[in-house]
Amino acid sequence: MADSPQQLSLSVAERLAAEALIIDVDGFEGPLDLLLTLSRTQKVDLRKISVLALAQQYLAFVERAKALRLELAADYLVMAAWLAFLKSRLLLPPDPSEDGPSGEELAAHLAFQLERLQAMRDAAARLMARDQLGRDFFVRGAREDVTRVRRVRYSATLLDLMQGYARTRTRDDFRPFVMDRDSVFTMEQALERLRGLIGFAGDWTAIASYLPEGWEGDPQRLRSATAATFAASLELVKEGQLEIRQSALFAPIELRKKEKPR
Amino acid sequence: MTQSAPPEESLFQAPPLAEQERMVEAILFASPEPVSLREMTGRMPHGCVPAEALELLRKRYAGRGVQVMRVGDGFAMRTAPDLGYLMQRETTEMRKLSRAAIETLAIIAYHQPTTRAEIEEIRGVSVSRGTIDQLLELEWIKFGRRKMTPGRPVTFVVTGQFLDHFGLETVRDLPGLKELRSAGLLDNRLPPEGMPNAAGNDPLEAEEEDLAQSELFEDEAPQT
Amino acid sequence: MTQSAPPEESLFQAPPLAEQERMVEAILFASPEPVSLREMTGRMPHGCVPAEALELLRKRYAGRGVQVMRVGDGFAMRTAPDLGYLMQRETTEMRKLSRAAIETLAIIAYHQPTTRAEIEEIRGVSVSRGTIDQLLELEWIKFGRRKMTPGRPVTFVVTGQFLDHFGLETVRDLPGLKELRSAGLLDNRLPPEGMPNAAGNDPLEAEEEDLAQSELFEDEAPQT
Repeated sequence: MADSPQQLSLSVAERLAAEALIIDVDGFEGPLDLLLTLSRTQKVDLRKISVLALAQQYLAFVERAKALRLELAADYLVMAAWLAFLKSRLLLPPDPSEDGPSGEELAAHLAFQLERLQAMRDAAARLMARDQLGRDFFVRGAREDVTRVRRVRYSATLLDLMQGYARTRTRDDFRPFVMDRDSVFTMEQALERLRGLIGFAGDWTAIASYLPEGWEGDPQRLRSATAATFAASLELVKEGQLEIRQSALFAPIELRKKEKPR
Repeated sequence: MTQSAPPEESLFQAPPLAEQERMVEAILFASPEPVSLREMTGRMPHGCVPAEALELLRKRYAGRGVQVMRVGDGFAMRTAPDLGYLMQRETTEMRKLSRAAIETLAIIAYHQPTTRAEIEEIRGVSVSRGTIDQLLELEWIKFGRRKMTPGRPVTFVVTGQFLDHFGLETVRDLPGLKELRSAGLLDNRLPPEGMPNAAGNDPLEAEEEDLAQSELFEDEAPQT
Repeated sequence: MTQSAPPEESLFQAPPLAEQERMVEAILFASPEPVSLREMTGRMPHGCVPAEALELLRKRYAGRGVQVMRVGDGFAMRTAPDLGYLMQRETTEMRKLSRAAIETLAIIAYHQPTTRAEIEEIRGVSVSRGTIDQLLELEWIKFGRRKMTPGRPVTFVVTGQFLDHFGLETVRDLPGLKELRSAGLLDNRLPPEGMPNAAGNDPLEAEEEDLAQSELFEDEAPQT
């Protein structure tokens, strides 16, 4: 590969360092980290860094990586493209028709970024150099349990109180333990009904046909009526007035009047 | 482990006793278990005499909130036994009063003095012992005078704490049914019986109530 | 409901200051975590002024083997750092933090509250989820308030545990903070347009993070 004049100006040691950088490309934490490392070869205060020289170093680095057919991650290439652009801006006289930040502004920001990254690294190092808990200073070794006493406090507001009172005063009527009987068909009712009907039940008839009228619609009422009628029919079987059968599991239950033994 | 006076010992200057005391202090503090003198010696620089430092430390902590105690053949730092009560962290939990309790309380407030049977009649369900106990415990209700009716049942009245809690000066400040209604808290329906007003304007009850009331004010006076 | 200053309070004489100092001593001694003045007040008898007692206590422990340290808005007793060498036995093996994690932690500490995008801006690389997770797991960082910028990104701040671990009273005591600030290195200078942004701000990722965030925000509220 042909060294550019730029490279020729580098000392052998710097070139060796640059080679090492390329071999080590995986060790860098992104292009900014690489730039920071490159900037060290300038051996100056980061504030006095030559961004132009740095851009050239970086571009040379990328060129060499390409020559060595090293795969560089996309962000390194993006940075290279941008630095090439920055370089041209810094070298060419400013074009008044072009808006956007000037080359100097861009360079200043890059220098700021590098300085800031370096500052954060130093800060991190200083932080880690501090005395640390569990290494240099310690908490009390023995555990002393702080018992938790849980106190319950009850809260109620005046509004709660008034609503509570209003509730008690507007209840329909005071019926302790009164069930809503609207949809309950009692066994007494069923018995009465069945007694009246069995006289006509000469043949096996499904129990469903004995249900009272108007109880089939609402499932709750249907359930109640069916249960009551079934219970009543068992009662009548016991009394010897009815016969009951079910031909198969889940088949309809059928009733018929029991013939009086002659 | 047993470094019975190694010869180098004399080569090093042992740290001053005050420094040794600091060391013993730190070791005892950080160790989860009691530490024996022998172990201290092993951990401290050569030439240290932990027994002496420990004695200083014990004296230093005498009567403090933390004490150096002998535990088995070791030493440990412990909080002073008389301060054990500080080692409780109280957490206060706010809980809403149950609906039954609120209603019972409301009935007592509006109808006091009132008996359990009356509360049950108004609420339409029996009042559990727990509900009454809870309200008594909260000191929001207390026993009033017995009713002059057959069986002389006990009555309940609300307390000064109750008034405090609800920010009332007297139970008469409780809004009446009419106000509840206009506030939209009540259906536009008249209650089945009389007693439409806050402090139950039942003339029969009025006298008794006054009695209860004065009672209430008596022991309410000292607090506030 | 709000029983501010119950009347009984004034009836009790607050314990003498020396006794209060013992109490603070016992409380701090017993608690591995820093204890706030507020919690001390809650645990001590009525009328105690822990701040004053604490000041006495801090003076008493100055230069001792155990010290009273301020950590965030709490106080804790810790062994003196210069005696750490005596405590090899208690040393806890710490997982080595990666360089990325250390830098990320420093950036959060010095720039807090800071967003992931800002961390990435400073480091010039994207921050892996694992790095943040590791710091969260160590409880050295936590979620802060959302930034009032477009997208309302979540922020990270350091925790009390972080301060405790590094023996810092507050984040203001971070080494070199003042110098960094006056050098303008903590300013949030936005890059000029067109500059390559290291962190490809994947909108998908941002959304995912948002979800995680809303959960975390709830219990974050009380912290100030």
